[in-house]
Amino acid sequence: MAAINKNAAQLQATIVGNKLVGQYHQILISVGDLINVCKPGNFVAISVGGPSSKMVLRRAFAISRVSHSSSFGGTMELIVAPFGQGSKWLCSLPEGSEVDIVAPLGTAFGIPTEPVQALLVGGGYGSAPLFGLAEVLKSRGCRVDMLLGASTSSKIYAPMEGKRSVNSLRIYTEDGSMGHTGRVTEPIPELISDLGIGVIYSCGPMAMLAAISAITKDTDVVHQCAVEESMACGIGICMTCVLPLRNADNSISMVRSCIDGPVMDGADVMWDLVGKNPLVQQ
Amino acid sequence: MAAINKNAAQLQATIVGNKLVGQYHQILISVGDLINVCKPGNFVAISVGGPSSKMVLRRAFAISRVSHSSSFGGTMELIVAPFGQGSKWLCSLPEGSEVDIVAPLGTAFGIPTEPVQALLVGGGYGSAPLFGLAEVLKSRGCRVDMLLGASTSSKIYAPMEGKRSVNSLRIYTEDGSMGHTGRVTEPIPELISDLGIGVIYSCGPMAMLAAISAITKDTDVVHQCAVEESMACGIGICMTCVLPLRNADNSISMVRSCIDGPVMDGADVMWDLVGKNPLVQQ
Amino acid sequence: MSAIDFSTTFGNAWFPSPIFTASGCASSGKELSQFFDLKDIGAVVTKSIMNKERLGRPTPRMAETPSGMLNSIGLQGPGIDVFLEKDVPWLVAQKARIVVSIAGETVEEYSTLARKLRSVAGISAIEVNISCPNVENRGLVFACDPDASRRVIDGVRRTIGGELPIIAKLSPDVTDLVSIARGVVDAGADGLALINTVLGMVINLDTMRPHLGGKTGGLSGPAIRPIAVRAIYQVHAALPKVPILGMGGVASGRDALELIVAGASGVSIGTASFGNPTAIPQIQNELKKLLEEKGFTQLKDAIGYAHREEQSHE
Amino acid sequence: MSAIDFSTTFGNAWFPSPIFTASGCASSGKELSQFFDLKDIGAVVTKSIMNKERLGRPTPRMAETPSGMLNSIGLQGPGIDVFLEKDVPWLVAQKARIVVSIAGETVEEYSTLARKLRSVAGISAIEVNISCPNVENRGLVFACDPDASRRVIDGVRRTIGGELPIIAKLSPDVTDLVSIARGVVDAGADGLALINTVLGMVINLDTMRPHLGGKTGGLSGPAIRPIAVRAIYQVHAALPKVPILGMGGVASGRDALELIVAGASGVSIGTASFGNPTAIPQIQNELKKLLEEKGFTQLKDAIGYAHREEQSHE
Ligand SMILES: Cc1cc2nc3c(=O)[nH]c(=O)nc-3n(C[C@H](O)[C@H](O)[C@H](O)COP(=O)(O)OP(=O)(O)OC[C@H]3O[C@@H](n4cnc5c(N)ncnc54)[C@H](O)[C@@H]3O)c2cc1C
Ligand SMILES: Cc1cc2nc3c(=O)[nH]c(=O)nc-3n(C[C@H](O)[C@H](O)[C@H](O)COP(=O)(O)OP(=O)(O)OC[C@H]3O[C@@H](n4cnc5c(N)ncnc54)[C@H](O)[C@@H]3O)c2cc1C
Ligand SMILES: Cc1cc2nc3c(=O)[nH]c(=O)nc-3n(C[C@H](O)[C@H](O)[C@H](O)COP(=O)(O)O)c2cc1C
Ligand SMILES: Cc1cc2nc3c(=O)[nH]c(=O)nc-3n(C[C@H](O)[C@H](O)[C@H](O)COP(=O)(O)O)c2cc1C
Ligand code: FES
Ligand code: FES
Repeated sequence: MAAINKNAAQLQATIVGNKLVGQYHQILISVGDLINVCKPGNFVAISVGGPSSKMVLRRAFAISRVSHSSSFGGTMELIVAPFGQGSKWLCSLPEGSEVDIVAPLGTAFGIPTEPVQALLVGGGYGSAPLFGLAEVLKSRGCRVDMLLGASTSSKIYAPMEGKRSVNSLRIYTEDGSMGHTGRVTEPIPELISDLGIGVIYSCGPMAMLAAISAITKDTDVVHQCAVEESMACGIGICMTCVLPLRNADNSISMVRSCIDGPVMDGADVMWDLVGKNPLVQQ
Repeated sequence: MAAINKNAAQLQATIVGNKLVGQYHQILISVGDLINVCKPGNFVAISVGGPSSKMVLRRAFAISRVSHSSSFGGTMELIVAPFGQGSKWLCSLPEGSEVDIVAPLGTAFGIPTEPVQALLVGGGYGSAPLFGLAEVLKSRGCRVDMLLGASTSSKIYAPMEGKRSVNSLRIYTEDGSMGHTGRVTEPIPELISDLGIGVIYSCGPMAMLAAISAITKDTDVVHQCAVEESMACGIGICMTCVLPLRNADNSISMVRSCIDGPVMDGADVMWDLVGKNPLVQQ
Repeated sequence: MSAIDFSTTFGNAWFPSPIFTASGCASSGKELSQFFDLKDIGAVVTKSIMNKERLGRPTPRMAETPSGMLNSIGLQGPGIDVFLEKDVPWLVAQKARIVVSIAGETVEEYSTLARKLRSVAGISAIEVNISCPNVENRGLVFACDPDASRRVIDGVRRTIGGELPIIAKLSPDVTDLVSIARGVVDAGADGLALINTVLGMVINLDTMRPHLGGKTGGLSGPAIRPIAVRAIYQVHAALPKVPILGMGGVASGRDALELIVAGASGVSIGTASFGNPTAIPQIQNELKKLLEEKGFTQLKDAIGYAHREEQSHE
Repeated sequence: MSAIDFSTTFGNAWFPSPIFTASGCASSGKELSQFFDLKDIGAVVTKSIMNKERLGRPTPRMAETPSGMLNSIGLQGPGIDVFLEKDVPWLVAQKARIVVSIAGETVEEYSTLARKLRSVAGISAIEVNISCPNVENRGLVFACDPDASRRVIDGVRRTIGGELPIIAKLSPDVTDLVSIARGVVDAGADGLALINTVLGMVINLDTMRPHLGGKTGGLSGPAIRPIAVRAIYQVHAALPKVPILGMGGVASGRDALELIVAGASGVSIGTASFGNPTAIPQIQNELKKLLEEKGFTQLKDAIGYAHREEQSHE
């Protein structure tokens, strides 16, 4: 079992940017030196609703990327979908607002020690952490191809700058409003053989991750996926965010996706047991 | 029993001013034509905390005065003490914020049909509605003297404009930091006889109102007081805000201070029964 | 307005909408009628009335709590005779559906109240409040005792005859809600009202004593909604044929639908009206829209839906 | 830091501060130790442990609710042997005070757990969780049954001997909390933990089914604080000599003081740590300051103050 990210810290941070991109908000938070310990795949947990909020739990967001700007120092970028009351509150904050954050949390995408052919697959805002990851992979000499999918074009997040760090980018929408029509998982089997993919990095809805795991099953392709289970605490103390993992001896462990994840080996996750009673199948 | 103020309406209104005056916030709300039906003594009930608020109840504030400005149309002014979470939230709102209000609510100060000598006594922010009242009384030819009291100078609310509408104004602070040292109720017996006071209008802490009722007991001086009981609804449907009133037949009624008040005849209120079990003494 | 059949029934009583006021949160309707037309909602459930006039508990009678409030009104009211003389005729004139809530200190008082109501025209149903927590002695909360609650309902049923539907209002503050529900249904209740407030307390840290004049009070508002949903779900699972008037923290159409799919045939709105005098018509509109969006053509199909789904899946 | 005597006791166990973690809301302490030093708080109450490894209930295991949350973890854990081997020695090395929470499916399982704990060094007290709502069968919530709860405590008491204080954790979901409390105290509990979560449910309106994998869950957070204060007040009034570990929605020093003046000798912090990993030291500091501001020189004088005031006034 992993322990909580040893770099995690709690701080009051200032929002220095909040821009609408498609259906998402690109939110920039000034976090100072903390950027030096944030890795692609890590997430941040943010208090929502202000001092008289009825929302008692933090919301988790993938750290899309970190950078250093001359005016704000170290900043962290999030891609937030205004979904329910917490994310809508966050998206409504004007620049200059203070938020209480805990970051970086969770595991990071594993970076191969030698150059490999990497395929990055993002669903919806799940593409957010993939661009930062792509930069790192490129700097290590990997070839990086990217597939992004969503139900419709406004849910595709693909920033200009980001595109520069990938060798190819293909977009799939279910309604055909952008790129190819269909699911982002459809071309994967072909791409694996055509490009000689060694590792797939994925982030998006659980069904997408499960589908990719099914594709990579019985292949040599490594599948590192960033999962998204409801989290009450984000720091490993509540046991709400568990996923069933197969152990070496075939027994099941329910591991915390906030500290043993969000990035996990897709081959270990027992996707068909998610949301089922693990005892029943034991 | 009274019914709810027939002019009461619910509306989304814009805050057009928020200024610190001593320890209070002078808050100006644009309410349009509603000002025509607001009378001195009426109050407004405001939702607090925004859409994700854990505060489920409105907060009541005396309408300090209403006016018509060329830029904002009809406006209503409140004097708000940043006390707990609801009032602090209201005081923190920048100009331009929208608030959900219900107004005007409750009874108004009775205006004598003939000119009388009136004494207005305010405690803390209780002075707020008295300046508007003073203007009305002056316009009816009454002589208006005013006493304001508080624990300390920053809790005295006495705006410049307001002072013009009274014949005399005396201030009492318990710590002597402004005006006379002592309680605002101390000079009342002497003033009654010196000035030939016919009616006292009061607004402030319940203890102050009770003390004035004790002074006017067995005199011909009418005591109209604006009470302040905790209110859950402000519109007469919850029965939380009741005060014990003596009926003509000496029996007790528990009347709703939100619709039978806040302005009541001080002689009817059974001050020593407030907060006691009315049955015990029946 | 729309094509959806929004009507609901409790026993032989028919209501054009499932959204009612909650007893004690609308007085007798007059004040709310300034904000909307009472005939446009399902029914007005009046404040629980006792046989004699009652002054209630000392102030302070309320304390706001996180996403909720405590109240300790203690059933203040004018007594049934004044109520029948003044309030019922006024409500009838408004063309409102009327559910009269009654409360007593003894089994006999309930029967007396039922007798006075028996021949009153214009009443759709009686809600029997056997669960008010704001009484001096918790022993007086009939709904905490299976036997006492049965006897109250039995007495009311016998007195009132078979015509007027009886809805028994229960407390969630019990170990075994289902057995209490079963008992009152056996004794003649046509429906159940779930839930009354949850017993709570707030300490005032200035005085360092209980804040409420009555010390304890009843917790209401969104804070208790998960408790209400659970209670409704449990009881509907055990007694699927008994209509439930659900309540507890409903503040939106979404919340109302949650109670309905858990098993409620109607939904009373209490505390939400304190924070927003037009909450009831707003919730009613939101609910109607939601049902339509979800493809329902009649409200009845949504009642208890969470149970039906379950059966087909497991 | 300050002159105030902040210490508290449960039976023969002494704690330098009344602020503890709540069972199940701090795991075994390791994760929180990244945010503050565990030896600086009163005690770490560990997640309820069972005899064998347990995988718990299916996900989703939580739903946020107004000012609260539901959880249905279902006592996931590695089993007592792994726990004693890995977690206890680590906590001892941190110099933390340790309260071990145990849970069983049978009276015998509790005794087995007690036997395994008997000779373990470094444990200050045992919290016996007989009130977890996240079990398949509500009949298994021992604390809903006076007799079953007595038998569990009796078994633990006999096994463990007289040394280690036993704190019995009770559920508020009962008709008569005081009689259950009295029963477990008679059976040998040195203290009581009040309250466990309140049984609740949320329906997911997308799936139209109960949101939690386990259908029902336990409600915690500020929403339930008034219920916790009431439970503590009632039980302290009936059993003034029995120390109470209070919990339920405490998120500030002010809240902690409310539970203390109602009758709690210590206060566990649960859900607040999820929203704020440094909640516990913050609450501890706020409480200390508040007590000083109010002129207390020792915490003990504040315990149950709301009752003492009452006696002198009435
Ligand atoms: C590791 C991780 C990374 C995430 N990254 C992003 C991101 O980059 N961008 C983004 O927009 N969102 C992300 N989410 C989802 C985000 O945390 C919120 O859950 C989502 O914004 C909905 O919250 P809400 O307050 O708007 O909705 P509400 O309906 O108010 O949420 C109620 C509760 O349900 C939980 N919940 C609701 N939807 C989800 C979901 N999809 N996943 C997990 N929990 C959920 C919430 O956390 C909250 O506790 C991530 C979640 C996790 C666990
Ligand atoms: C008729 C009337 C007129 C009022 N006029 C003014 C005014 O002009 N200016 C002003 O600053 N305040 C006024 N108040 C008090 C005001 O309504 C708020 O109660 C006060 O601001 C505290 O609320 P809070 O949210 O800050 O405190 P919180 O502690 O959050 O309040 C919690 C609850 O207690 C109630 N409460 C707390 N203090 C009081 C109090 N003193 N009186 C009644 N209820 C209370 C609140 O309404 C709320 O329901 C008036 C109250 C009433 C009933
Ligand atoms: C101020 C107040 C007074 C109440 N009075 C009564 C009453 O007289 N009779 C009754 O059966 N329920 C009474 N209730 C309970 C409500 O009818 C309802 O069951 C409860 O408040 C939960 O619903 P809510 O959360 O929508 O308020 C009262 C509730 C409040 C808040
Ligand atoms: C996620 C979660 C897990 C819990 N697990 C346990 C447990 O294992 N044993 C136990 O006695 N109580 C457990 N509880 C209950 C808490 O210890 C506490 O009694 C309750 O949450 C009320 O306190 P709070 O409002 O501060 O959270 C759990 C609560 C939560 C929220
Ligand atoms: S979210 Fe609490 S353990 Fe993972
Ligand atoms: S505040 Fe509700 S009746 Fe007066």
